[in-house]
Amino acid sequence: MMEILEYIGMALILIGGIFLFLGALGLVRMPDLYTRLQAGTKASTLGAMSTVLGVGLLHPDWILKILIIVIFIGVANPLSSHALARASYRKGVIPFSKNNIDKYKKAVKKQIKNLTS
Amino acid sequence: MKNVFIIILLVVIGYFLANTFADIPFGENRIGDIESSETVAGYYLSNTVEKSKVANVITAIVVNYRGLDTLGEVTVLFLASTGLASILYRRKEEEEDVERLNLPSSRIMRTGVRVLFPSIVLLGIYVFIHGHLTPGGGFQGGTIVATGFLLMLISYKGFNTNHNRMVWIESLAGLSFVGIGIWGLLSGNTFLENSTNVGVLNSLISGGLIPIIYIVVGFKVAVELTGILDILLKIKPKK
Amino acid sequence: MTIILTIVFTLMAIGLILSMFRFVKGPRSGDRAMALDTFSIIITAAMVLLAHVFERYIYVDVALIYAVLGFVGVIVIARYIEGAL
Amino acid sequence: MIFIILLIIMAVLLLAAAVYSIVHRDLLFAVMGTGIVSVVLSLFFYLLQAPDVALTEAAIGIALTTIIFIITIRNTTRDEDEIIDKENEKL
Amino acid sequence: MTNKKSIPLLKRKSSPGKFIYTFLIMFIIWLGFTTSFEPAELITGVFVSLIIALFTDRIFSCCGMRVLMPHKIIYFIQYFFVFIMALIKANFDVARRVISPDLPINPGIVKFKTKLTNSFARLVLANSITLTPGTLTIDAIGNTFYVHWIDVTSEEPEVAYKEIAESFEKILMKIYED
Amino acid sequence: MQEEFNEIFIKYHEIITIGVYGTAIGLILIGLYAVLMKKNLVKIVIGLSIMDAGIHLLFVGIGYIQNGTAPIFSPGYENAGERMVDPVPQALVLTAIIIGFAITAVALSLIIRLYKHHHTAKIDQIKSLKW
Repeated sequence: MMEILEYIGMALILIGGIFLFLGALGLVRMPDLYTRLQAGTKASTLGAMSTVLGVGLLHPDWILKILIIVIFIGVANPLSSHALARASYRKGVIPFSKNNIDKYKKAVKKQIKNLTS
Repeated sequence: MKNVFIIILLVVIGYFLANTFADIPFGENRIGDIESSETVAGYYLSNTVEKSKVANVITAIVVNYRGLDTLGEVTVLFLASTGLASILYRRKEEEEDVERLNLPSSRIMRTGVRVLFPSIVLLGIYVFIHGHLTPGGGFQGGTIVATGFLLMLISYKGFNTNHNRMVWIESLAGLSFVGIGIWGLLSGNTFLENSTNVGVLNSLISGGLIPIIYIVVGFKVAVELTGILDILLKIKPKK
Repeated sequence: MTIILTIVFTLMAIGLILSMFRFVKGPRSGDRAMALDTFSIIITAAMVLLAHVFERYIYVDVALIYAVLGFVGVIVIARYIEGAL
Repeated sequence: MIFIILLIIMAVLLLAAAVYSIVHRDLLFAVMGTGIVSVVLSLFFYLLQAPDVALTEAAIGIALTTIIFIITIRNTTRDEDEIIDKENEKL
Repeated sequence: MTNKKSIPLLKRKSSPGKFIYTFLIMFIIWLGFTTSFEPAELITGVFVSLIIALFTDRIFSCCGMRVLMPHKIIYFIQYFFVFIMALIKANFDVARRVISPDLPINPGIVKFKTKLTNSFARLVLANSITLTPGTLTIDAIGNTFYVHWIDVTSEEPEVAYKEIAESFEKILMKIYED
Repeated sequence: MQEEFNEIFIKYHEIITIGVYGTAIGLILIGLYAVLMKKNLVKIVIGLSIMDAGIHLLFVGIGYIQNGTAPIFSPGYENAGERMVDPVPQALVLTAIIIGFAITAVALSLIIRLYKHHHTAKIDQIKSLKW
């Protein structure tokens, strides 16, 4: 039983490492800020969660604290990338788009108008 | 000319630093056998467990053996916060139109911060209550609590810290810190010496006065840092 | 087992270097803040893994602090970019 | 092997981030550079078996130092040479 | 109903349900931190959680105890599985996009309207959207979500809603809006 | 894992020594360079904090012991006192980090005050400092 858990844990750690690496690679390869945010957030969140959970499976008596870490990562990381995306858009970072699909521009203009008036 | 001079200076300093540290081999055991060691570290490592029943030796050093230093450290923090307040002093009439934030944050972020804030404060309290068992202690825990308050302060316009309550907590914490220290003096020991010896190693109730001192320090640091942040966030550049 | 750990740490190290590359190059402050975020999350994972390597439970506390506080710095920077502070 | 890999990478990253934060003209980026120095330094302390110090560095370096620096550059100028450059402010 | 303004933070009402809910969650988190069941730790945990719940219950909790009803917990578990599946799918998606040499992306920002009114449910939805395939929540103004989509298939709000949010929202409606 | 670690430590001892001490000394020199050369006050404070970081690293590096573990007698490590690293430098650095933060805060508030008065944060333009 313990050995099976150990193998699963090691597999999770390996997957986590690969996804952390892929997140960083996405950070470098993607063309603009928003796509970078996407790749970075998703891959690094799952990578960190999976690594941490893998360690939790290797040491079953650590599992409670490990779960707390996983939950915190899952709540906090998307939040920071959301804040970053919103702030950058409002400061005029134009998203890269092949077909010019941008429904957000109008809403921002309207909101800024409301705030200044 | 100045450039050349400074670079020569840097090279000289670097050379002498490297020369000095080349003589200290990295990773060498300089303590030796801790029971018979002549170093301070040997004394601390061999005596902490029996004398004060504290698992974390660094906590024992910071709060117990070098307690007077910690008093100085707390004083420095206190002086920093008062100094900052007096440097950035503004008159009462200027205070009227002060708003901390120019723009509201998004509703998602406000909700997220609202959900995370109690857990961050709980984490800070955990860190300073368990200062004698795990890494961390009063200073770190207080910093974490202050970070939680920082998160609220930068995302909510309506969130205000209660100044009177903060002053009260700070004075009470400072007084009890000094009081515990003087109690050590009165009972015939040195300042802040751990005169009680209760509990079992590695349980929550152990280490005598050390956890209590760290809790007090934690409250004091949290309040001081929150005060610093509050003052700093309220200043506005002149347009 | 050791070989897997070595592979994972190598991957993490390459990840750190790639995000440092993005940090140095990133044309806008948003990219740099994102690199900082990736840094802190990779380091959280590395810390938990090192706690396993050193076999000490108490080391997990540091990773816990990083998981909780790592995003505060990024949010502060985001609020500054927005012009809200 | 793990020790060596992490140590060399961290040494390079620390020095690179420090040089970056000294050299770059935009003070916001310099402050983010100190943030990276603090994050990597914390892992360094962790590797040198000093979890207490690592925790302190993490708690202080990651948010509090960043915000006091950011408040300062908001109240002074963001450009090191104080040449107000509209394009630069926008980034 | 639609453009309901959020209530200012300090004017929220505190209630026994909210208090107990906050206390329970805080106590569970405390147990996670300590991972020990010694009496001293438990008593300290109860004490600390009580104090925190006393000060923050109106900030922390949205709807009190009714989220913790048994049938809602079953929905939570269902949501968890849906979410984990989406997360894993998202990551293989990202991996495919990152590794393939010609970067198959067609990004754009779309919008859709959500039926959720509870702000906590919206937070959960926004975070889930950020972590699922190819989408990133940029903003939520009123009840409209603005989502950056890495591979836009349609600009229509209804289609976007169906593809991005529907599977999550169905369960969240059952948990928070009944 | 421990034996392998020892082998590597002895084999690559010079690289590790240069890695730790060299990084620390490098950080100190970079910080010092900024303090001496830069005109902007904020940059000077950044240089000070980097110098701080280098000194902390140097201290903790001196205290490290090969094959050591943290000086905490947690469950399972009650009798591991023989192979614990030196706790004294760590306690010193812990104090130094907090004090460094306080110093940075006060220095930055002074800079804000100076900027309000002189409308510049460059030392060569603050004329009233000369006499």
